[in-house]
Amino acid sequence: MGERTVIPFGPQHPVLPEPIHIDLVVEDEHVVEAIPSFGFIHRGLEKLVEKKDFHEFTYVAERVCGICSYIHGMGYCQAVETVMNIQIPPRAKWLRTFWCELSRAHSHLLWAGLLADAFGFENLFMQCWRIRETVLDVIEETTGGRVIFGSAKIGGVRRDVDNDTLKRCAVKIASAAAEFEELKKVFRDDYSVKQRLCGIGMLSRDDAWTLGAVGPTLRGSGVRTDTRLEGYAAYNELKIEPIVETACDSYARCMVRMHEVTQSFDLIQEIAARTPEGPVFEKPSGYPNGEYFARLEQPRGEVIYYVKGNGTKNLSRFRVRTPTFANIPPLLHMLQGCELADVGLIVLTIDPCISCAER
Amino acid sequence: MIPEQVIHDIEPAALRERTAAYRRDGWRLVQICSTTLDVFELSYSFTRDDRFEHLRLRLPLEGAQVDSITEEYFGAFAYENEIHDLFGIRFDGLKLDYLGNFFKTSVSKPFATSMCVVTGGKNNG
Amino acid sequence: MSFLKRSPWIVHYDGASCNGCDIEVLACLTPRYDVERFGVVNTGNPKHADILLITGYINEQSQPVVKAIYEQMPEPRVVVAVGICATSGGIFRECYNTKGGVDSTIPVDVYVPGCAARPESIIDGVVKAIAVLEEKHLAMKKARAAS
Amino acid sequence: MTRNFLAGFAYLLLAPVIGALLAGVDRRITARMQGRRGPPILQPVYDLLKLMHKESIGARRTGHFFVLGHLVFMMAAGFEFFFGGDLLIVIFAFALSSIFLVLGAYAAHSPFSHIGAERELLQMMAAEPILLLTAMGFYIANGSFRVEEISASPVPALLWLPGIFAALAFILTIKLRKSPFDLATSHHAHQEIVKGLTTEFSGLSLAIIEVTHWYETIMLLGIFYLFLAPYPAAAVLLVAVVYLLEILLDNTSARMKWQWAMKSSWTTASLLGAINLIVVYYWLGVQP
Repeated sequence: MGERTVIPFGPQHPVLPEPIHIDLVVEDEHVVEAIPSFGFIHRGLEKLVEKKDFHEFTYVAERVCGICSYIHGMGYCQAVETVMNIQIPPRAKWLRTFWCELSRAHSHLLWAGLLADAFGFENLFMQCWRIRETVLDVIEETTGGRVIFGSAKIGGVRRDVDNDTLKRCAVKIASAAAEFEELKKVFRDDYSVKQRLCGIGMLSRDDAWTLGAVGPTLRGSGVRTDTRLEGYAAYNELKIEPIVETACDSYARCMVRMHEVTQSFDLIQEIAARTPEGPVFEKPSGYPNGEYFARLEQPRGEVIYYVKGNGTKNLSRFRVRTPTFANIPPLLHMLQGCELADVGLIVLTIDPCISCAER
Repeated sequence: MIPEQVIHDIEPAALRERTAAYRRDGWRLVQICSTTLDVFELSYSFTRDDRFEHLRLRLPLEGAQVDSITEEYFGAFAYENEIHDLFGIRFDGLKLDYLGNFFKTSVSKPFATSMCVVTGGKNNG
Repeated sequence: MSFLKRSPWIVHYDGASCNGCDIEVLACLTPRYDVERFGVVNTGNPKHADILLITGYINEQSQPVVKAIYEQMPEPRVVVAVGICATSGGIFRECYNTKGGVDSTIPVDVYVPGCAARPESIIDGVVKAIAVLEEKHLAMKKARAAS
Repeated sequence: MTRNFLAGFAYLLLAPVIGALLAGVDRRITARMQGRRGPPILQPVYDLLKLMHKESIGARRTGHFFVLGHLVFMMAAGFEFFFGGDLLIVIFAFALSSIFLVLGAYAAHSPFSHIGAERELLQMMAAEPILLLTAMGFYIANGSFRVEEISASPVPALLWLPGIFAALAFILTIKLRKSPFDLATSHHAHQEIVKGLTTEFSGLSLAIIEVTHWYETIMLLGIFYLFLAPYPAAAVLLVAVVYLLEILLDNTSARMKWQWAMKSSWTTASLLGAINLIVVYYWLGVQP
């Protein structure tokens, strides 16, 4: 013992289903250095704007990532709409918000399951994913897809959801929310869970801010921020209070996401009750000319869509800066000096979506 | 409400200084974005409270080179390495340099040319 | 009759997918779909696996990884390409970094369509893979008897 | 004597069968706790038969030798136990068997199996004191290390050794590789070192490790039986309850780190085991 060994983490690894590779320089079980390498999943889809027209590209944007897929599609649409100066109908705005919150709930539940799996609590993993299935049912009922909705469209949404369906969905979500409260107690109070999360992967408020952390990672370090406060879609008519934890550790980040699921469930109920009547789509005319940075809040944090049009059917640039990409420098900071047993866990606390990050 | 987006056009030489000022005032680096037109257009975005601002600078397509801001914002290394690999722009003083191995692509510098540039772009799509 | 068909262990690799199919592969393990009913275990270790599930297409950097995983698997082994990207490159076919579907790198036995492939079709694909596994086992047996 | 041999051979023949069934029931109950249907009860048998058909790759010749040693010494330990032999020999053979597995893991060139091996050694260090305390406890209570004589005693050992019983139940979790102690290798590979100890074994070697694990489980449960040996029905019930509690614990806790595993098992050993031992020693010393 005492000698240094290099332990490969990924790209094929049971804890993290996604291909990221980290070389961990380990002394006993202490991580001295963590060197990540990327590119296993780089597709170069931003370049596709040159081949697909800007309407068609919505479907490519949705496939930036299969977990927060809807928000990618919608964010792209929102950016193009701003460039083209399109006002989408109010009902479309509310429906978009509805699906955004469903995405958040399903993504966080998925994450919670993976985290539980990473610290060897298999039962908890199963329970998280069981509740998630109810959320997926609602998504399937309203869009037809389970993970990729295909509902975003420039100028509105692809299909309307009638009010009866919305009400029925609200009931389903209410039952999922009740089950989730039980689950949340385990994450909050269980001795073994707290042993594995408290004090692990510290990221101070200053480090989080200057290294550019976003989303629950930043909020778990005590910064009050949430892009939803900017009031895109129907968020300007909803009351949103960012969930902030100040402990700066993995437990704090976990609790931020736990409370956000509750918040999302509440918002879904409210949206189902308040969605106004009206059309859901307005046909856009012309081609985008101009540029815009759209900022949205994904389950993983703030995401930026940059769109630059030149008045033709193809955009000249589409860029997405995903939350995982912004969270990589803070992650490296957290991995330094941690225990080998905590590596998988710490990587998961930023809720990595490598597919997003590498596009 | 959605904040207005202010874009400051600057000279490449002024980048470090302007970035340092943002850092001093407690802004967060949101992203670095590069676009290929008839020049490379780099946008550095910063945010604080409900404000959202960008620094915009232009570099020639041939031998593009600019100062790294990893001294001010260490997290910028990810963006800078990515732009280096995809666009071929060199960053001087990069604190964590992957030396072109951040993304291994089958085409080198895939974004360095744009097929959609109206002037002089070759459209083979 | 061999016991391969009662105990197919899988290993899952995300070639370069958008994650959509990956989370559906994981969803197969969870209470609603519960593939353990059929003896399927997600081993996470290629050396213990019989079936390799690959999602997403292959790019420059993931090609050697996919090859390595395939080579680590003991015979008989079966490859299932999950999702349209894995079968042909799908929506990313035209991207500059795409090498094509999984069959551009290793032989594929079963193709599962869908974007994202639904858990039902993934389970269906695994069941088909079990039949192929059985065939390969018999062929191996025959070859051993012949030599 | 013939009876002893019969019992020993019965163990060699039946332990893998009962162990496999127990593992099947375990997987079924675990699935039910997780809201799933779970595999057929005979699933572990199917897995084993399949593994025997698979190609063995990766592990080197020395690896196979060590795995064989692992099995043989485990069988020897179990045989000695059911034969009614010396409890100390049982524990030594048992430890030797585990050492063989660790050596096998070290023989492979993989950082995962090396770290798994290191963790297995740490877990042995955590578990071994309690096993020795158990043997000493039985000796103090019955005046003999021989299983035969302990089981023939009219007073159940549980009466004298409740603390040791609890401590032994604690380390059973380590030996069964269940949460919170599935550090070195676990039944479902979702940990940072993949399958740890067993990462590099495949095919027949893995099958042998699996069978050895069943032998191990049955022998350990045999020790629990010994605590209530005068009342066979109650003893079987006790063993069942202990095993069910293990499954419950596995499903209600996270995997801990090795530091915690060491600290908690040594604390348990000293608190429950040693105090129990001291009390019984003086108690029996006063009125033998």
